[in-house]
Amino acid sequence: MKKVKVYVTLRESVLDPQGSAVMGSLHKMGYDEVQDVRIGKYMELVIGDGERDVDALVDELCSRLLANTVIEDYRYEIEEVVSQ
Amino acid sequence: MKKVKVYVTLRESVLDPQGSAVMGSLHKMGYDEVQDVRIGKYMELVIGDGERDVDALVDELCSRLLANTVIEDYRYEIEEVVSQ
Amino acid sequence: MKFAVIVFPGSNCDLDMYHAIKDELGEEAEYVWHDTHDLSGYDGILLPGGFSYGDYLRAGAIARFAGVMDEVRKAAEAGKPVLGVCNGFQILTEAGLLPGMLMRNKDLKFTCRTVSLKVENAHTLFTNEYKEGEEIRIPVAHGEGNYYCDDATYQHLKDNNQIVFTYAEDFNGSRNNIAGIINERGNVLGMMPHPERAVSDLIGGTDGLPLFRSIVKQWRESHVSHA
Amino acid sequence: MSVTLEPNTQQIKEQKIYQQMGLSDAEFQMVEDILGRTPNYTETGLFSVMWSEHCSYKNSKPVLSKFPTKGEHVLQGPGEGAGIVDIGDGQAAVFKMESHNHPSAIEPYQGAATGVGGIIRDVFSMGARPVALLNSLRFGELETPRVKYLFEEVVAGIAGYGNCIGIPTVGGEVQFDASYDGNPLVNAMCVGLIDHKDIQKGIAKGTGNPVMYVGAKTGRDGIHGATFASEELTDSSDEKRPAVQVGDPFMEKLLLEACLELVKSDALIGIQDMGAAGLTSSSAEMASKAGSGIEMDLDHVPQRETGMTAYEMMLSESQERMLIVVKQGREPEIVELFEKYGLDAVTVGRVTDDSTLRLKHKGEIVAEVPVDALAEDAPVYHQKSSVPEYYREFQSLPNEEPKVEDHQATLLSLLQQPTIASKEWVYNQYDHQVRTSTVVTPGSDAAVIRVRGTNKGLAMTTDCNSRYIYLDPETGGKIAVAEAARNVVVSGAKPLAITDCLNFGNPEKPEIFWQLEKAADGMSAACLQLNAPVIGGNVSLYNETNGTAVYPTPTIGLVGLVEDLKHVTTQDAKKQGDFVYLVGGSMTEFGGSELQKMVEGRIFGKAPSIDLDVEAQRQAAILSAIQQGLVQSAHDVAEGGVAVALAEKTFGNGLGVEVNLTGSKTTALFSETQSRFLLTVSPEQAQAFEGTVKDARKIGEVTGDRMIVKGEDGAVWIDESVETLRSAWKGAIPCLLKSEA
Ligand SMILES: Nc1ncnc2c1ncn2[C@@H]1O[C@H](COP(=O)(O)OP(=O)(O)O)[C@@H](O)[C@H]1O
Ligand SMILES: [Mg+2]
Repeated sequence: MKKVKVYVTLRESVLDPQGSAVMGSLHKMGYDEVQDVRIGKYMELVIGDGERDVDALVDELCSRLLANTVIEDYRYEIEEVVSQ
Repeated sequence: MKKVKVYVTLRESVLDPQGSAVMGSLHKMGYDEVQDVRIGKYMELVIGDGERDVDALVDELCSRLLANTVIEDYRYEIEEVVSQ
Repeated sequence: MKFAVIVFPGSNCDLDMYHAIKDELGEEAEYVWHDTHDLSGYDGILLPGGFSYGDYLRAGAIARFAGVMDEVRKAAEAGKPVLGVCNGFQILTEAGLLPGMLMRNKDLKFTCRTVSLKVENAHTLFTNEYKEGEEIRIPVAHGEGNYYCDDATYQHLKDNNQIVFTYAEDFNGSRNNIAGIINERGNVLGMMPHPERAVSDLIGGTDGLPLFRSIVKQWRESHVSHA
Repeated sequence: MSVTLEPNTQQIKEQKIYQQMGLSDAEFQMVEDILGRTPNYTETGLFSVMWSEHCSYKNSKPVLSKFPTKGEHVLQGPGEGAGIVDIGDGQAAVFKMESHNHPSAIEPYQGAATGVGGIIRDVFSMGARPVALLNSLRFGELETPRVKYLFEEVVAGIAGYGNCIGIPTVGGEVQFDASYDGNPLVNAMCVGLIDHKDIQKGIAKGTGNPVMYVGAKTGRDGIHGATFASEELTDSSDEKRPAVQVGDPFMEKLLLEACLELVKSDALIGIQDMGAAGLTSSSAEMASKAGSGIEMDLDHVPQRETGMTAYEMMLSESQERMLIVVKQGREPEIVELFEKYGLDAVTVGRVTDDSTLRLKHKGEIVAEVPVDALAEDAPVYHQKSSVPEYYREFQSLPNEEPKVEDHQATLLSLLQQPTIASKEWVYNQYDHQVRTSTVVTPGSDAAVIRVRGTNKGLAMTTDCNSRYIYLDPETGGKIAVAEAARNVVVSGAKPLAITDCLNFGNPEKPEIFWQLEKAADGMSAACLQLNAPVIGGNVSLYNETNGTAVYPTPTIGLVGLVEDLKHVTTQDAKKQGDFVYLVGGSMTEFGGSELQKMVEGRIFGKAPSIDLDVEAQRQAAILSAIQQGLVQSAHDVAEGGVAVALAEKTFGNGLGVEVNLTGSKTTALFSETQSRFLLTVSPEQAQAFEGTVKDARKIGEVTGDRMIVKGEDGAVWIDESVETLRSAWKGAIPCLLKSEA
């Protein structure tokens, strides 16, 4: 069994309205040190052992569904889960 | 200057409709190996050097604004940015 | 003319589309469930608004994998008119049938109101009952209607006259105020505003009627000439 | 896996663990008497939620029994998920309002969203198709970051749920007052349509019939939510709070469609939503209503989390679930029906004939209690009532005008008071047109939905001016109902019935109980006089923060019938040259008025008076004039008086008015005397109109683009462009939200 962590972020060239809004609020609250905020998604998947190569599988999941590559980039980490 | 990565995830007992819908669709697409999906947020902040302890600052940002601790947990990593 | 109104789990403007076609246009319409594997009996395909699969993850992202989507693709390839409104537009971009993508509105809020649109291209099978440059009033209701595409795609859309509707005023952040685009072949239209909400004086005005009339007229003409 | 060690019966009793669950010593004693033994942990839990105020109405029953609940149109009064009124042609309107105040105070987005989800389930569990949503909201003054946050998130939550499920949110109200600072009110209302033949009940009949669980899986969310809703909020509420429920409108959309398909099946016997107290209340109530019992094996309950105990499963308030009873042997087709929507339908138990709720878990019987004891036999408390000192004092004060120097500037300021200002910022976030039936969208008095396939419509509104109720609960209660009826009448509809949400403070305080009692008296009187019985509602008590109660707020939701869509009338002036009429004279009545609050910074004195005979007679006359086609636009006079109402008539179409008023300037412009209306009528119909609405007085005309008001002597009181007034009114709320605290 594997635990997979997927990070989906907006491409750098794409404006991030959510990030800007959060930065705006932080400034209003007086946190002027904050110079940039970008908001993306963080997903945790549990994947059972199967025949397919996990790396290839996760890459496929990401590019097909989890991220929209028109505006998003993704990366992931795969961890082995040691069953108790 | 610091780069801060914040991970906001739903508390374990809280329903994650997004995660369930994504898992349902992955199963329909034939990815039966996927046993669980939880969806959270991933944020990248750039924080300028100031007087305050960054660790304490980030913790405050998270609990005050970035995460809703009624239903979410957060954790973060702080990296020093080496200016070019 | 017989339309298929595709119903995904979570579609909620299917009823509006259906009644617009049946009651106001007097044409045939049927609801078609998302797992249907045959659309050959329909002359036009309508992807209605709503929140397919809750719009979880990204609007339209999950719906594009529904069983019926292969059929929608086939219909598009066969040259049948395919209209995606709101969530339907989002599904069409996720499915790659139209370029670009719809992001959250720039103010991050859902917005429901009637806006002015400019008809940029009145020479499509969806718009030939409008005048080019005409301003029409059509309701919008969306949280993710902020159209994005990169520069090259935009240039391409422009060069090919694929931008069909623009907003008279920016309210959601869409690139160059784009409200609706068509594919290169000219038979797949995606738009965020809801023409099916503007087909009766009792509800939202009638500025959406010419769009549906255009489709039907075009279809009649091509079918009469073949007959 | 976490293992929770539950206290045994002895510990429950000796350590008074039942107290933490909300049962008093006396109540625990009653439970022991009923059972003839000490209840175990699970059983104690069942009693504690079912006997909470939220489920049992133990403090409010004596008050609720005063409401008139019968009428010629009423098909279903209080007692089921929602009330039902006949609208002719074999069709009926189904509606109910419910509060989600405490959850919203703690997690405003999800609290509001799940409030909407809950009320929708109440309506479709009757077999009805939900067609419209409304909401009534109260917040503290829109000044602090906390209040702004609550306001923004509550609105987003309502929008998030309603928009996604595809039911238009067509109306509601928002008011701001310091009394709601720590305890906002979030009341949601849902209106549905049904054919008489499809009306369902929440009953578990027929021994041996299977009890099925449909919808979302059960998690540990909201355990003890009903008890939580029946306590005051304190600073430590954050720690006590139950796991907050997260709404899943997509799941509910599927459940809704599946259930509406189900009600067409003759296999269905009873259906009830799992709202407050989840599986406990739905099972106990369905059995109790049918005079039967239910036995459930909790091992079969679909679970989202591992290791859940019987106690947790029974008390969970996970959303988007329903309990149904079907005919024996028909389970497979039910399973198939739900499968089509990707939903679980699982047999979890069966109907018995021993009037007992019996629960099994892991092969053991974990609870065995009489269903009536849970559903019917909660103690009823007749709380002490006493007249508050403030009331005596206010009643002794004379009616006086607040001091106003510049009336035009005052009008501009009034239009920017958040309670009066345009609520576009709110309702633009709601999809109010989906289902393409919204004939009158938010922004006029009542919303109107057409009934597809007929020429009829439903007009609907929510109203409650809690300042009047605070000053004088009985009069204020009358006004709340009368105002709701006015809004429906000016829209061209005949009031059918009301639902209500009684939001009050702690009823164990005699002065709060007095408010509750008197408000109910006032409401009842108005309901009788205006022929609008109460067909359902909800009680939310303990709305206090650190000992201070909110203003007494019995929100009224009223639905009326538009007999012919031709009658639909909006508030906006339509055409230059039309005559403007005022119905009703102005008295010096400023107690609780917007002007008083703005000028004095507080409210005091007497609430405006109301004569229900006059009210009824005027409403009837105006409705008749509208139905005869004699009225171009109609609007009631409410907060801010005639000046504000006149301004509001100009905003929609940008047309101006020029009128002459009589009497003292401040009173004529801003007094909040009741039972008044402003109408416009085309000159050709003036005579016929005056013949119908006898006490209408022509005060001027619809004009170009200015609002001009003059006194008897011709002195100009107000002369301002509609555009200036409108932009002040429109911009106020967005501006307050943007401004730094
Ligand atoms: N304020 C009220 N006015 C009239 N009826 C009420 C009021 N409060 C509750 N009721 C009625 O009491 C019955 C039980 O209410 P409740 O337990 O809130 O139903 P639900 O289980 O749907 O929440 C309902 O039919 C409701 O309409
Ligand atoms: Mg009104």
